[in-house]
Amino acid sequence: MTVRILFLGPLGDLAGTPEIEAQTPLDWAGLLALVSDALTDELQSERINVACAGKVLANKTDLLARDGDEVALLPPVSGG
Amino acid sequence: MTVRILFLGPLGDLAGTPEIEAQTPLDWAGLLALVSDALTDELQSERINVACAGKVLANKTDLLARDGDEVALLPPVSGG
Amino acid sequence: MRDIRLLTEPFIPGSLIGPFSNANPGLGGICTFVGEVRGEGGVEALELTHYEPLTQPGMHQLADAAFARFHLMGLLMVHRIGTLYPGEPIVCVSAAAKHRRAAIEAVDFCMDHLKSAAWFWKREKRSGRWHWIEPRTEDHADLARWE
Amino acid sequence: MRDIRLLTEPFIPGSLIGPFSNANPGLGGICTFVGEVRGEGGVEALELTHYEPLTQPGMHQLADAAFARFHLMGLLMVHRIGTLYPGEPIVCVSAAAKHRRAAIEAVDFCMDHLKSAAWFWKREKRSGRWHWIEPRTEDHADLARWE
Repeated sequence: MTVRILFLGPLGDLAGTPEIEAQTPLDWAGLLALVSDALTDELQSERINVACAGKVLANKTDLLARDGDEVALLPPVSGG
Repeated sequence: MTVRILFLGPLGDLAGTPEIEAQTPLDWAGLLALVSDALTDELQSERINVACAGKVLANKTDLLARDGDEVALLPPVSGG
Repeated sequence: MRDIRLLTEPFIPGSLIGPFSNANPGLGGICTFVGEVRGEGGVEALELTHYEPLTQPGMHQLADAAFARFHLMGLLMVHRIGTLYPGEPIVCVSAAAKHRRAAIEAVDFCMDHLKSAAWFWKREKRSGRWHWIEPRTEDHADLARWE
Repeated sequence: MRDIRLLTEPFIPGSLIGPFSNANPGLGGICTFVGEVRGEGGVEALELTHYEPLTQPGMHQLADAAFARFHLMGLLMVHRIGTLYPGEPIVCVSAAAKHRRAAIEAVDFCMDHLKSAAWFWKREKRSGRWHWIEPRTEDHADLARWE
């Protein structure tokens, strides 16, 4: 079974794709293993938030995505 | 020759009239002599500003109105 | 672009804001405040008087101060005088700027000054009798923030 | 009265503000901020993306925070997504209250949060190429004022 991993905003450019699929269960180490070294460094920086199943994680290293979850990687925002 | 003395806002109620005329030259003591004791007390309070010939006086006791000047007695404002 | 007016008749703020916005091409943000007569407490009418030789010059000095203090492109200040009824606009201030905080702060600044440092006097009619409205302590505190 | 919307098409702020104002009878003041796309620096277009599962819930939480913090009668928050062109409105926030400073401060508060604490990402096209826009240092400083 799978989860979708979304790269929002400028992370999509870094990843070269707006989204990928991954096998469940998926934890933070598993997610980092799926991406390039450059993107791993970026994702580990404090600037990046992670949402799973519609909730922003207080601590992204607690990620544990299950079947059908959507994981969103959220770079610094800029609205208005 | 004369000056007009205007009682703005609530001062008109205290004076019982929106304006009076007075002989020139008119200084601050001369103006106070023209009004009731209650109004004299009010005019001397810091709350009241005085304009002469379209300029607000930095120190109202410096008033010296000449022919054709308009003297405006200005109570605390409340706009917007 | 500066537009300062005293109006003796009711006005529709939207009819001023559209042209004001268009008169400031390239703006990044526009902030507008509209104050209306509240009918609560049995208010039947409000009367705004002013002292003409000082009112408009004072509003222009206020606009000068706002332009000196904030990075503005345009400023609109419209104030009613005469008799007003609940629901009618009394005042409309709008500021256009490249950046949002200049526009918002300029409106805040102008409103605080129009409220307690411009040459207007206000009384309200309740149960058929007129009562003068004194500036509130908060209004003076709001004004003092800019000193 | 609360009205929160994400719009995918251009909008006319005045067409939202009139009904919003009418929906808050008895208001003393209404403050409105409209942000527009600036064309300076050769900007040809702006693209706003968001993360749908978080965006609207986040805007409702922001509205909750504004209602808890300020004495408001009504709050309107409208944000564009999609591709925008210079001169088009991106965001419109309007707050209605009994007293002016609550309305003005609520708009200031909501704008600071929409700018750097809501789930939007912005990029602009110059000379045919897209560039992501990072939040500015001032935006973070503005936001920190409310903590």
